[in-house]
Amino acid sequence: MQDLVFYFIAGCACVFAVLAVTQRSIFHCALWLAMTLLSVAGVYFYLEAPFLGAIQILVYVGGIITLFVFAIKLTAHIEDKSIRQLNTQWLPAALISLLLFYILIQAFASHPWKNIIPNAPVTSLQVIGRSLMTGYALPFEFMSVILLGALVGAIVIGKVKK
Amino acid sequence: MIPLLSSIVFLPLLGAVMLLLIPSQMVKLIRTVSVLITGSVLILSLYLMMHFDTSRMMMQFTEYHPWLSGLNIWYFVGVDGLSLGLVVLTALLGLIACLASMGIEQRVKEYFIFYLLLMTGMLGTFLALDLVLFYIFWEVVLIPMYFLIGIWGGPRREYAAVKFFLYTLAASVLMLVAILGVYFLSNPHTFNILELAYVGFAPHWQLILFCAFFLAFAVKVPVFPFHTWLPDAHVEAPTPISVLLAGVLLKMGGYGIFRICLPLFKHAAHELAYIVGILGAINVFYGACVAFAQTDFKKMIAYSSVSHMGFVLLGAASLTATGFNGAVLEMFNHGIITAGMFLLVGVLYDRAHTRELKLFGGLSSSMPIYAFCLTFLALASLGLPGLGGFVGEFLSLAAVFGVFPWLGVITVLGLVITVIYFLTMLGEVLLGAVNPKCSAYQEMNGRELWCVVPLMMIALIVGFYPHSVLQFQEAVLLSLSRLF
Amino acid sequence: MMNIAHYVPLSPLLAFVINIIFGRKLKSASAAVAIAASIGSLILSVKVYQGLSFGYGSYHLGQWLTINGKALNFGIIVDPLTVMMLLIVSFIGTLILIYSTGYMHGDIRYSRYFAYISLFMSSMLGLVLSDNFVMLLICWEGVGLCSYLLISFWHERPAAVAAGIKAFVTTRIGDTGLLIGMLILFFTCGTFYFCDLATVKGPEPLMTLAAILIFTGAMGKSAQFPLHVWLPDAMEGPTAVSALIHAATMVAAGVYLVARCFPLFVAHPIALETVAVIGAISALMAASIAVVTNDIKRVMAYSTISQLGLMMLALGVGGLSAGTFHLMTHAFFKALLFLCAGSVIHAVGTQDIQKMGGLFSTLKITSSTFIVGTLALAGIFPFAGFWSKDEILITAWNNHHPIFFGVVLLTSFLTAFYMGRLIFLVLFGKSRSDLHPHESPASMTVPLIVLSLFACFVGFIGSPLKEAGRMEAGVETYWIMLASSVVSISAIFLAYFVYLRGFLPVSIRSRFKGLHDLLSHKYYIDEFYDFIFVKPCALLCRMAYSFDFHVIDGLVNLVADLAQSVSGVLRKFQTGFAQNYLLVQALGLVVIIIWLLKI
Amino acid sequence: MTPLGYFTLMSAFLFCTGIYGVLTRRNLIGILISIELILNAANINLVAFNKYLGSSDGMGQVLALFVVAIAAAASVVGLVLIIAIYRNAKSVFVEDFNLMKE
Amino acid sequence: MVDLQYLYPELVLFGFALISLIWGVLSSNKSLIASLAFTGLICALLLLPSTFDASTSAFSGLLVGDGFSAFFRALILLATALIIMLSMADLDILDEDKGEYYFFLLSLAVSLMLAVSSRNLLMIYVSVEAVSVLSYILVAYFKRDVFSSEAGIKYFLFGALSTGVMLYGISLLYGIFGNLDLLSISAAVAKASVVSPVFLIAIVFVLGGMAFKCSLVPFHMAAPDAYQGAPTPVSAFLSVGPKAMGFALLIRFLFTGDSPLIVQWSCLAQALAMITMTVGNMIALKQTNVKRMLAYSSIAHAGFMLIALAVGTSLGIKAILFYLFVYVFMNIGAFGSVIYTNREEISQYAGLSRKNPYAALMMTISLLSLAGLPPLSGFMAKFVVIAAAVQSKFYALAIVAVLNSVLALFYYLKIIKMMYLSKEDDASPLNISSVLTLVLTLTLVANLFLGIWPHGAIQWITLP
Repeated sequence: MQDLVFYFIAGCACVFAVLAVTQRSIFHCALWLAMTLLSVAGVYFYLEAPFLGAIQILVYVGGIITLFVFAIKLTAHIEDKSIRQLNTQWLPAALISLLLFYILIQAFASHPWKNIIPNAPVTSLQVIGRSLMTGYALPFEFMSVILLGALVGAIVIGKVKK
Repeated sequence: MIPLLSSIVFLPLLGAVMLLLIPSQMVKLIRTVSVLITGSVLILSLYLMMHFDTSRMMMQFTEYHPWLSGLNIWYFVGVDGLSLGLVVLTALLGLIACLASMGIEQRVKEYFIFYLLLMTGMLGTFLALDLVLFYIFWEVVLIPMYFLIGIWGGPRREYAAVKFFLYTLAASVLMLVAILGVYFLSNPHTFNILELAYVGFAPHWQLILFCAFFLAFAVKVPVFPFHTWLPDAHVEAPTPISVLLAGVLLKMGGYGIFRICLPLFKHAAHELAYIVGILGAINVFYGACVAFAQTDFKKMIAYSSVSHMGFVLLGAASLTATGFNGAVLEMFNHGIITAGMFLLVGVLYDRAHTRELKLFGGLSSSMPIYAFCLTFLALASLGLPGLGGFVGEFLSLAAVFGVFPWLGVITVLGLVITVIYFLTMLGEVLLGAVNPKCSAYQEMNGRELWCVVPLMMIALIVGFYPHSVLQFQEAVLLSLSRLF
Repeated sequence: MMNIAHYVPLSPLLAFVINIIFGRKLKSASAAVAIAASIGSLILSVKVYQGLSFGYGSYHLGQWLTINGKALNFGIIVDPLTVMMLLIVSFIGTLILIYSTGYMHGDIRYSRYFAYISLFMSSMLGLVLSDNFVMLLICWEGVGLCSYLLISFWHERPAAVAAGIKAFVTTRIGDTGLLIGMLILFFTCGTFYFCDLATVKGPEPLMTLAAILIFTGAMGKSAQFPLHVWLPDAMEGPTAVSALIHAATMVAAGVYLVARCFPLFVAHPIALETVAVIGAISALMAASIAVVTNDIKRVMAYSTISQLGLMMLALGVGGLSAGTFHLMTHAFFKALLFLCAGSVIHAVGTQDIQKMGGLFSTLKITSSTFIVGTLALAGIFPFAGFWSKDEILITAWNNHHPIFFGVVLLTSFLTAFYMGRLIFLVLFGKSRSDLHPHESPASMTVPLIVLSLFACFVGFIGSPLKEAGRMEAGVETYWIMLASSVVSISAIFLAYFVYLRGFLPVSIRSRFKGLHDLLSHKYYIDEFYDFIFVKPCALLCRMAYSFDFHVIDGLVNLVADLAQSVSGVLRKFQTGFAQNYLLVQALGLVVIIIWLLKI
Repeated sequence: MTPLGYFTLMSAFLFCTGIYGVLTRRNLIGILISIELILNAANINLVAFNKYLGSSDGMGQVLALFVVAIAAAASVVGLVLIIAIYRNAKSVFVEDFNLMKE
Repeated sequence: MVDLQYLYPELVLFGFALISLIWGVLSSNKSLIASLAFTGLICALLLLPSTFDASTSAFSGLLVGDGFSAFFRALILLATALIIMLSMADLDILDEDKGEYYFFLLSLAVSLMLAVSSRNLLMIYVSVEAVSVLSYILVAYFKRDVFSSEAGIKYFLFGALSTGVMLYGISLLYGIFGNLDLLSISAAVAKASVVSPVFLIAIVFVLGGMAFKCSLVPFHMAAPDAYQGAPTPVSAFLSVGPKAMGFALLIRFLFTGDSPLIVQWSCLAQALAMITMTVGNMIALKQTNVKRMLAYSSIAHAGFMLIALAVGTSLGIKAILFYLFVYVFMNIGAFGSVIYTNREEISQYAGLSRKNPYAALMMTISLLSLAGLPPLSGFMAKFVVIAAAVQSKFYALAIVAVLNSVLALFYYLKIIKMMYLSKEDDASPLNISSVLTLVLTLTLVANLFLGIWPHGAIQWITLP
C-alpha cells in the first residue's frame, strides 16, 4: 500500500518533470516544475523527512517558482506558443540523456542498494538542528555569504540607473 | 680571484643592463659601450687562451657552485680544448660583428641589448657543463636571435624569425626531455656532463637518448633534412647577425654532438655512426647542389654552410681522433671563413641593395680590394689547400675514408660542385663584363676592411700552420676518441 | 746534399706578397721584383743541382698535421727529377717573365699579372719539391688556382671567365681522383710519402685502383683524354701564361706526378697500361684535331695535349727516362713556340691563321725562332724533339709495344704535318689580310732567341734520368731514328704541297668533309660533355633546389599550415552557442564513463 | 517499505530529464528549470540515502537543506543574469548569444 | 575557539568585504574602497601564519590546516591582492558599484580559501557553489555590456550544470559510503576489493565539477567566452583563483589517504592532460583577441598541470604547486599588460615597442614566461612538471607536453611580433597608471627571479 503511494508520487514527479522540460509554453513549464517539486516534497514526506518537505514547498514552490514566473513575465514575448522551444540538437541530447540514464540504472542495479530496507532510526528535526549548530555550523554560517552575495549581486546586476 | 669564465659569460649581460639604463638617443655612447664590452670579452678570452694548458685534457678554469640544490642543478662551467676554440671564435666574431653593426641606424639601443644577450647565451652554451645550465643558455640564444632577425631583417624577416625560433625550439624541447631522461637513468642522479660520461646507459636507452640529443643538435647544425630554416634566417638577417648565425650558432650544434652525444652515448654513437656519416655526406653533396642552384648571394652562402657543416658530421661519424680533429677544426674554420663571406655579402648589399648574383658583374675593376677579399675567402671556403678550410675538410675526409670509403667518395664529388658554384659566383660577381651600375660602387671602407682582414689572416695561418688551432684540441679529442 | 731546396719556392712567394700588397705603388717595378725573385730561384736551383753530387734524398722542415697517429711533415725531396723540374721552371719562368714585360706592357693589371706568375712559380716549385702526396696536393691546387686566375686574367671577356672555371673544375675532377687515390694508398699502406712507394704492398685490386686514381689527377693536370677539354679553352689567357703554365710547366706536373709515382705504376701493370693507353689516345686525338684548327694558340694547345700524351705513353711503356726527357725538351720548344705565337699575335692582332701569311719578311727574329721551334717539335734532327722522341720510340720498341710504337710514329707524322701547315700558312705565302705587322721589342725577342738555342741543343744533354732507366742505343735502333726522321720530313713536305702550293684537289677535300667536320668539332667531346655532365649536373642542382624548396621546406611549412588548419577546424567547435558547449561537456562525461566502465 | 533502488531510479530519471532539458531548451529560463530538476534529483538521493543507510548527524538531510538554499541563491543570480542579458540583447534564447565564439 | 582561530584570515577578509559593501552604499567617495580591500588582504595575509600552528583539522573535520591548504590560502590571497591592484587601474570598473565589486572579490577569496582547506565533500560543495555564484556575478559585472552579460550567462549555464552534476556525484558517494569525509572515503575504497560502477560514475561526476573550475577539456568550453567577455581583472582572477582551487580540490580528492585514488585515475588524467594541452594550444593559434587567446592558453596550462597530477608522485604534487605559484605571476602579468596597454585585439599591438617600450617589455616577458622559455619562471615550472613525468616514465606525456610548449610559443609570438616587428603604429591610448606599473614590475621581478633563482620558492621541491 505504502509502495503504491510512492509509485504514484514518483510517477507523477517523473511525468511532471518530462512535461516541465518539453512543454512549449515556458509559463506552463514553470507550472509543471512546480508540480514536480511538489511531488518531490511528497517523496520527502514519504521518506519521513517532513522538515525538508516543508522547506521544499516553502522555498522552492513558494520562492523560486515565483521568481521564475516574474522572470517569465519580465521577458515578455517568450510566452508565445508559436515559438519553438527545442533547439536543433535535441536528438543528440536525447540520445545522450538516454544513454546516461541507461548507464546509471545499470550501475545502480549492480550496486547492493536495490533491495536495501531502512534499518536506521528516523532523522529527527532535533538531530538536524543540532547538526546545523554543531558539526555543520561552518557551512550553515557560510550559507549566509552565498545568500548575501546572491542578494547583492541581484541588486547590482538588476538595478538600472536611468 | 676573479672567476674568469663567469666574467666572459656575464660581461655581455652586464653590458646589456648598462645599455638598458642609457637613454636611447645617445647612440654613440651605446655603440661605444657595446664595442668596449665585446672587446673586453675578446681580451678575456684571449687571456684564457694564453693561460690554457694544452697538455691537459681535463676541464680548466672550472667553477662549481650549487645553484638550485633542490633540483640538483649546479652552476658548473669549465673550458677544455673542445670549447676553447669556439669560445675564442665567439668572442672574436662577437667583436667583429659588433663593429659591423655600426651601420645599424634604427632602434640602436634595442639592437645592442639583444646583441649582448645573444653573446651571453652563446658563450654560456660553450662553457656550461651542467645539462640544465647548458639547456638554459642554449634556449637563451633563441630569444634575442628572434628579435635581431625579426626587427632588423630583410623583407621576409617575420617569417624567417618565427621559423628559426619555432624550428630550433621544437627540436630542443625534446632535448629537455632527454636531459631529464639522462638524469633519472643515471645513478646517482646527476646533470653533470662530466659525471654522466662515466654512466653506462643501457643500449636501447642510449639509442633513444642519442637520437633525442642529436635531433636538437641536428637542427642547429643544420643537418639535412632539418636545414631549411637556415637559408631563410640567413637571407633575412642583417649582416652582423648572419655572421654570428653562421659563425657561432651553427657551431653550437656541432659542439653539442661532441660534448654530449659522443661521450655520453658511446654505444649508440657506434651503432649510429654510419647514419651520422650518411647524413654528413648528404649534407656536403646536397648542400653543394642546392647552393649551385641559387641566384641569391646570401642564400648561396647559406647553403654552402649546410654543405660545409657536413664535414663536421663526417668527422664525428668516423669516431677517430683524426676525424674529431677535422670536425672541430672545420667548425672553427667555417666560423672564420663563412663569417667573412657574410661580411662581404653585406658590403655588397649596402651598396647595391640587392643580392641577386646576376645583377653584379665586373666588380673587380671598380672594387679591387673587395675582389681580392672575396676571392680569397671563396677559395678558402671551397677548400683550397693552403687556406683554413682545407685542413679541416681534409682531416675529416681522410678519417671518413678509413671508415666509410663510399661516403668519402660522395663527399669528394660534393667538393667538385662546391668548386663550381664558388667559381661561378666569382665569375658572376667579380669578373665578366662590367655592369654599369656596379662601376660606381665605393671601394670597401676601412671599417669594412678591418672586419674582414683578421678573418683572412686567421684562415691563412690555420691553412699553413693548423697546429696553431689543433694544439688546443688534440689532447682532449684524442682522449675522446679512445672511448671508441 | 744541402738543405736549401726549400728556399727555392720562397723567393717567388715573397715576390707575390710584395706585388699583391704594394703592386699598385710599384707599377712597372713589380716586373723587376718578380724577375729578381725568379732569378733568385734559378740560382738556388742551380745550387741545389750542384748539391746533387753530394747525394740526394729528402728532409723534413717540421710537422704539419697528425693523421691517424702518423705525422705528416713539411717534407722536401731532392733528386734528379726534382732538380730537373726546378731548373726548367725557374729558367723558363725567368725568360717568360722577361718576355712578359714586353708582352703585358700597358696592361691595367700589370703588377697583378706578375704577382700571379710569381705565385704560380712558387707553387710549382713547391709541387716538385714535395716529398709527400699531401704537400704535393696543396701545391698542386695552388698551381691550379694560378692557372685559373691567369686564364681569366682578362676577365672582361666572358670567354676568359668561362675558360677559367672550366679549367679549374676539370682539373679539380681529376684532383678528386688523386685525393681518393692517395687516401686509399694511405689507408692500405699507411703512407703519404713518395719514398715509400717503391716498397709498399697492398691488396689488389685496391692498389691498382689507387694508382689509376692518382693517374686521374695527372690526367686532369696534363689535359689527357678525357679531361683534356680545358686546355684549348685555357688559351683565352695571355700567351705568355700559356707558354709558361699551359705548355712548359704546369701541364707537365701530371707527367711529373706519374714519374714521381713510377714505382707504384710499375708494380701494377694494369695501371701502367692505362697510362699508356690514355697517353696514346690523347696523343693521336689531339694531333688530329690540331690539323684542322685555325686558331694559332689552339693549335699549340692541341699540340701540347698530344705531346703530353706522348710523355704519358712513354711512361706507360716503361720509359721513365724517355718520358722525362721528352718533358724537358718539350718544355723548351713548346715555350718557345708559344712565345713565338705570342709575338706573332702581338704583331698582327689576330689569332686566326687563315688571316695571316707571309709574316716571315717582317718578323725575322720571331719567324726564325718559330721555325726552330717547329723543327724541334716535329722531331727533325738534330733539334731537341728528335732526341727525346727517338728515345720514346726506342723504349716502345724495346719493351715490345709495337702498337704504341705505331701510335708514336703516326703522331709524329701528324705533328710534323700540322706544324708544317702552321708555318706555311703563317710565315710564308702571301698575306691574306691587310695587316701591318711589326717586330716585337727586344724584351720579347731575346727570350725567344735564348729558348731557340735551347730548342736546338738541349737534346744533346740526354735524359737527366739516364742512370735510372738507361737504355743502350744499340746499332739496331738506328733504323728507328731514320724512320722517325723520314716520317717527319715527309709530313712537312706534304704540308708544304698542300698548304703552300694549294696542291689539294677539291674532290679530296669534299671526300674528307665528314672527317674534317668531326675533327673541327674536336670529336664533339665538348658537346658530349655538355650533354652528359654539364647539363645534367645543372639540372640535378636545380632539381635539388626545387626539391629542397618544395618538398623539404614544403613539409616544414606544411606542419605549420597543418597546425593552423587543425586550429581552424577545432575552433569551429567553439560555436558560441552555449548549449553546444553543454552538449560537449555531457558527451565528454558519458564518453569518459563508458571508457572507464569498459576498462 | 519501498526498496532504496526505486528512489535511485527516480532520481536518475529526474537527473537525466534535467540534463536533457539543459541541452535542449532554447529558453534560458527553461534551462534554469531543468537545472532545478538536476538539483532535486540529487536531493532525492541524499534524503533517501540518509534514511536507508542511517546517519547519526542526518548529514544527507543537512546537505539537502543546503542544496535548497543554494539553489535559491543560484536561481536568483541566474534569473538576474537572464534579465540583464535580456536588457542588453533583447532575447532569452541561447542561440542568440554568440558574439563570442571560435 | 581553536576552530575559529583557524578562520581568522577569512573572517577578517569577510569583515573587510562587508565594510567595503557598506562604504560603497553609504559614501559617495569611493576612491578609497580599493585600498580598504587591499588593507583587508594584507591583514589576512598577516594573520595567515598564525593559523599554521592551529590544529590539523577544524570544524569536526570539515577543514584541515595542513601545509597544503596553507599554501593555497596564501596563493589565493596573493592572487587576490594582485587582482585588486589590477582592478584599481582598470578604467571600466571605476565607474560604479565599486564597493560591491570589492565585496564580491573579497567574498570570492574567502570562498576559495574555504574550498581549498576543506576535506569534506559537503563543505567542498558549499564553498564551490559560493565560488560559482560569486564568479557569475563578477563575470557579468558590466551589466550594460552585452559581452559581459553573455559571458556571465554562459559561465552561469556551464557552472550550474557542472555543480549540479557534481552534486549528483556527491549524493551517490554519500549513498555508497554513508559519509562525505574524504579520509573515510579513501579508507573505504582501500578496503573494497572491487570498484563498483556507481562509484566510478560518482567520481567522474565529482571530478567533472572540479575539472570545470580548472577548465580541463571537455569542461573548458565556457572559459574562452567567459574570459573574453568578463572585465579583464576578473578574467585574470578566474584564470588563477578558481583554477588553483580546482587543482587543490583535485589533489585533495585524489591524493587523500594512504591509498590515493590517483592510482586508478592516472590513465584518465594523462589522456585528459594531453587532450587539454593540445586542444587549448591548437585553438589559441588562430585567435585575434588577446583575452580569448590567454583563455585558451590558460586551458593549455591547465593541461600541463594535469600532467603532474597524472604522474601521481609527491614530486608531481610539488610541481603543480610550484607551477600554480609561478602561473599567478605570469598570467597576471599578461592580463595586467592587457589592461596597461588598453588593447584587446592583437592587431592593436602593432608598434607598441616604440610607443611604450616598458609595456611591450612587460608583455613580452610575461608571454615568454608563459611559453616556458628559460631563464624565466615559466621554464622552471615546466621543467619540474616534465621532470615529474620523466621520473615516473611517462615519456609520451612529456614529449607531448614539450611539443605543446612549442605550439604555444607560436601564438605568444604573434603578439610579440606585433609589438616589435610590425612597422605600423596603432594610435590607441594606453592606460598608464602607477599601481599597474607596480604590479607589472612586481610580476616581472617574480618572473625573472623565480626563473633564475627559484631557490627560495623551490626548496621544498627536491629532485630525488
